[in-house]
Amino acid sequence: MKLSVQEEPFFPDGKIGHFSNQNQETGAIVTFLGKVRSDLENPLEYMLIEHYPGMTEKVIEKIMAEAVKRWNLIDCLVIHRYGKLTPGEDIVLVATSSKHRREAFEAADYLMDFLKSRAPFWKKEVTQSGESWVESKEIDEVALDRWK
Amino acid sequence: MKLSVQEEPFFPDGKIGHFSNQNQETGAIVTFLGKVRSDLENPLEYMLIEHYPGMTEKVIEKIMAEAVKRWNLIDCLVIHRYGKLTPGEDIVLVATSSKHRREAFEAADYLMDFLKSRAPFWKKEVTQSGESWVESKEIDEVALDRWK
Amino acid sequence: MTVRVLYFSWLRERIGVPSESIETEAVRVNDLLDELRKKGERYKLAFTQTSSLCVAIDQELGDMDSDITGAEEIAFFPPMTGG
Amino acid sequence: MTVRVLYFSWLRERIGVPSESIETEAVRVNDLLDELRKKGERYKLAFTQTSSLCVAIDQELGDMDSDITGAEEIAFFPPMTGG
Repeated sequence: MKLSVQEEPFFPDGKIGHFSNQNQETGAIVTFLGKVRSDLENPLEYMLIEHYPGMTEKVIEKIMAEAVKRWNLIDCLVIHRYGKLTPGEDIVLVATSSKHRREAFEAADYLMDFLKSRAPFWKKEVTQSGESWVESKEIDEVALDRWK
Repeated sequence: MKLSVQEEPFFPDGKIGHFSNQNQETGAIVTFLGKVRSDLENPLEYMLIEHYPGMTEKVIEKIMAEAVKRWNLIDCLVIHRYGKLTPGEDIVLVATSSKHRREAFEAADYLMDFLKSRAPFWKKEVTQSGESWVESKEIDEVALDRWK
Repeated sequence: MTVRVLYFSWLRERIGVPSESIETEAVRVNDLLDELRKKGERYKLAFTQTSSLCVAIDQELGDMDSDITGAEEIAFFPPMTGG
Repeated sequence: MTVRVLYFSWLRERIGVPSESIETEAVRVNDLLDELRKKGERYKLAFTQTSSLCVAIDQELGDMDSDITGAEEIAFFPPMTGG
């Protein structure tokens, strides 16, 4: 289990490979990569991600431990960036490994749902027309109900 | 959209990166990597994957086109090997990209379910105690019902 | 008509060949199966149980009732186990 | 007691500081909020609407009724938008 909350860019390539070579019981590896998007109508200049140092790590470690236990994962990885990010940059990488595919899929999905709504990160978008804090979505809160 | 049915090994590292740099509208990339597992009790020597050249490509292309349409994917990739594979080797890589995470997750999940039960591949496992064809699982057939 | 018949996985092993040309007047897959069973013990054994037998007609999945008139390639195989 | 109070996102911007030390006798989060509102217009405005306000007590999520007795660090922030 590995967590990194970092300002500097990470390189998703190599992360799967690392996971890949860990354990002969691993049959399934799922990764999720979240990136900074830009809209054609209102192009994004950059995004600022603020977080709560200390609490961020604690919350994510708890979410990861819960996922490992619930889906009997062989391993899991979370990398989440903060600071200034431009369109096309990677924000978050989640990877899960398990014996069979269902577990790895569900656990990655679960980790993303909780990272979205329970880890203390806040995104601000800066465009030519101004800056605004990203609002939380009802849909993200509803997504959490799937895991009850 | 890219499909490769191949005997030679592939290298999952680099595949995410490739996907990653395609399109500024991409917000989510999900990958699934399936690997040859070995059981501690009855260690696998190797696996033989047979397929139906021609039909395999046709079926997978159809499944991919269906996924792209249904989830409005930005891109998708399938690599599936056949031939002799030893424990730890990669069998299949699926990658999907979309604006938001739900679509990429569901499409990857869908692609794997259909690859498991609708693409003409057959696996034979060879262990010290003999060889046997992998039997299809009821659970894989049930999984398909999720997408109706 | 002449069709190319293909066998995969344990069906291929039981029958002993990966494919063969068959002269047939069968209209449905089931008719072709009946003809194949008459070719000998190996065929009879391979096609004893057809509840989980899969068939593809010209590389499209079908079933035992599918019409094979004009088909060029019929493949028989057990349920697929890819991924 | 003295608690460290932290603000994030637009709460931080509206209040104008990321954190401060507050001398308080508040028992619940709501009591602390009432005290903060009295500190001035910026606080009052920031805490007008508390229906979607989030709070963490010593880095654990709580709610407006949570007991803060003995807490060292109280953080206020809008709903999280990570991932």
